Amino acid sequence: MSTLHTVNKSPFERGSLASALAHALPGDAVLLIEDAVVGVRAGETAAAQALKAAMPGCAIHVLGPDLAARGIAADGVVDGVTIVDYGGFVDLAAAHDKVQAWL
Amino acid sequence: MSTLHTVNKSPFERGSLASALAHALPGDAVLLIEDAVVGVRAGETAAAQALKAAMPGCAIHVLGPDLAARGIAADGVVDGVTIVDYGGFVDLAAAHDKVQAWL
Amino acid sequence: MSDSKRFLYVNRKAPHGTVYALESLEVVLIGAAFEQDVSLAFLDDGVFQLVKRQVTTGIGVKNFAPTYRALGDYDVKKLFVERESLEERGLTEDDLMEVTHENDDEEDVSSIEIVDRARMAEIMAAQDVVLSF
Amino acid sequence: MSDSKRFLYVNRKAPHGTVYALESLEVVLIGAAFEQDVSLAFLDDGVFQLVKRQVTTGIGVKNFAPTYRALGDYDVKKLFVERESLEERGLTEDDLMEVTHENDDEEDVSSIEIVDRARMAEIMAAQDVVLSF
Amino acid sequence: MEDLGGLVVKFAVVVNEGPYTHQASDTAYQFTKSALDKGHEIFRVFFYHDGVNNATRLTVPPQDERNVQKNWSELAEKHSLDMVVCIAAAQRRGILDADEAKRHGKGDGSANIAPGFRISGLGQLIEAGIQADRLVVFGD
Amino acid sequence: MEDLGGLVVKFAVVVNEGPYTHQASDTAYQFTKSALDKGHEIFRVFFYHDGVNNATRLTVPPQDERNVQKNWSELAEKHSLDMVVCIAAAQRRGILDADEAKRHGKGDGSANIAPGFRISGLGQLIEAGIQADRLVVFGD
Repeated sequence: MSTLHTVNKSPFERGSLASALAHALPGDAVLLIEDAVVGVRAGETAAAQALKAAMPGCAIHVLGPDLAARGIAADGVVDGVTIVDYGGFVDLAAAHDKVQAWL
Repeated sequence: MSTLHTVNKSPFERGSLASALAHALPGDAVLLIEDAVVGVRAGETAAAQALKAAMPGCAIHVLGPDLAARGIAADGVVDGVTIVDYGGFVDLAAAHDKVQAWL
Repeated sequence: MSDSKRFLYVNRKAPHGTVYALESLEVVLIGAAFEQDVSLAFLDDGVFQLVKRQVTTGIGVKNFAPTYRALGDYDVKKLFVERESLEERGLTEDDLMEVTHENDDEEDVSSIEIVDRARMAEIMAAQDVVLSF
Repeated sequence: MSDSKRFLYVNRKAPHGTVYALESLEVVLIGAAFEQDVSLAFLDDGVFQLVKRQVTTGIGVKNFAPTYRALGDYDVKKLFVERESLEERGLTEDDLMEVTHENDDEEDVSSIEIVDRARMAEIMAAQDVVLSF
Repeated sequence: MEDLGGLVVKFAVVVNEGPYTHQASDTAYQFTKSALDKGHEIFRVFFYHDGVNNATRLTVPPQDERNVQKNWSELAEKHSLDMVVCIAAAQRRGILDADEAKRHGKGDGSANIAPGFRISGLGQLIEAGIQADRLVVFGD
Repeated sequence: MEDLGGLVVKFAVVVNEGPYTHQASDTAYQFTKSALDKGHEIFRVFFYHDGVNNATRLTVPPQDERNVQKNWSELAEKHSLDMVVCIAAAQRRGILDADEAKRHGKGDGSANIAPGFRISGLGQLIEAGIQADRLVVFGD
């Protein structure tokens, strides 16, 4: 049983990304959408470090249209993070046994 | 020119209390309302420590009706924090030159 | 597919400042009639929902906290509370209200189980449907 | 009381995930007609509002970011951005869009001033009216 | 009413969130009521963002819950409060008075604004900031 | 439409926030549209909390902005979507159909529910969780 965790809040202002990462199990995936995408910008931020630390066990995805809306270039995201479109979001939801939203 | 800063979000989930305290000047006051009141519970929490560190320069108040709604007893708040009712909120707003909400 | 599923209601928000806790509870009560396997998770600020002695007359809003205590009557018996979330907020089990249900021997037993974060992650992983509010 | 006051608009939220940034900007534009002393503060996640190359076609919502660049035409000339907020988010001044206005010598000069947290606190303290969204 | 010793403050109140979902409207109501009880003046209550949703006459909350819209309407009636709903925010969210309903062809009886509220522009918010001694914002 | 090789998934979508203020409704719409484009099934879209506000026919957004309610109504029309508005949440927030408007004496023409939406109980949410292969929640 694997889970797709969705996070939609900025990790600089809210605890939801940290909480999602702390509860994701190996084989799970995390998808950052809406304001959460500001956390995947490459750099020495707390959010980038948290994502890097999580990635050995957990795949990290980010919604491309939300990235573009926040002015983040596709080549400006943390290494290893996969960019998906809405269709990719649907595929991820279909590929995991359930979806858990961290609102 | 002194300011009454209002904070209405839990400091365990949001950055607004930390940001308000970081921008309050000596002589200012901070009033915690709504969900922010969970931060004034006495104990070894990060929120309690932040409030204690701020208090030499800045008066900290909390809205009593919101405390009661969250099951926090009047004698269970961080030392030095003053409990006010809605009338006290009005008095604080009147006593300072302006009110700044940290939403 | 079987018609019986494991439902988890995830509560991560403080009560009263927003309506999510109240309206989530309304879903739990309605959902109880569907005879699924129901669990409630309280973590992060959601642990404040179970703090005892909530008195809301001063803020002029309805106090729904007593409804948690009635969950046993609806056959909702599994309330998991995360230990780390409690500790970070300076809370202990003693700060939480009593929520009980009758076991097979007609004894009142607590519906609240304090679990650590690793166990909470396992509980979440074992569900079929997760409703977050 | 004088009819001229110092107005500060405080922006602490990221754009697009919520409407606050857009609707705040609408207040600033309307407010410009009242000839008060107007400043905008961008701190915490509010600094993301000024990041350049925002393209919103993919999410199907209107892109209001170009409106910031028009603020100079409305005589809104003071945009204060907090340095610590930028740094914590891995941003530098180069990541921000250009917002300019014409100075008395008819030269285009930047309306954006990066200030440290202590200076931001002083700017806030000096206002008569603070509108937070 | 308390004796203020002549210290009457003119407040403006801004409500940025709708009823029930956030406590902001309730807190703003309690603040406004207390200020009036203390003999202060409320220059205006301005409803912006989702705050415009406080002005719908169509809510039917459960019997044992407070009625947020009614609380505001009754307070306005009692104290002749000026309660202004931002027109731009209201159009996005579907709050209309009779004129607006007609102008946008929404059909007879569609107007859903409650008693005591009026729809006007954002200039009323700026004016409140200029005219009032203190502006207090309630939101999320 | 993509070839799914027979792998059609039955989704249920939950929308917990209203239009414009939060992006949740927009994201849910894009997700639902993409799922349908890929040949998946949408068992139901359930609107809860402030999500019920997506169902008002009275919004008049600016010409250059998307119309969130219309987006949903048109998607429902095209794909025969079942879009359910929670009655308890709708009563708190003033979303009514003709029956509800009449029952609560709100006057002729007061019904403000938009085409494609129907008002029903929370049981419809639980049923969606039971019947769908995946339930996806969008909110704040």
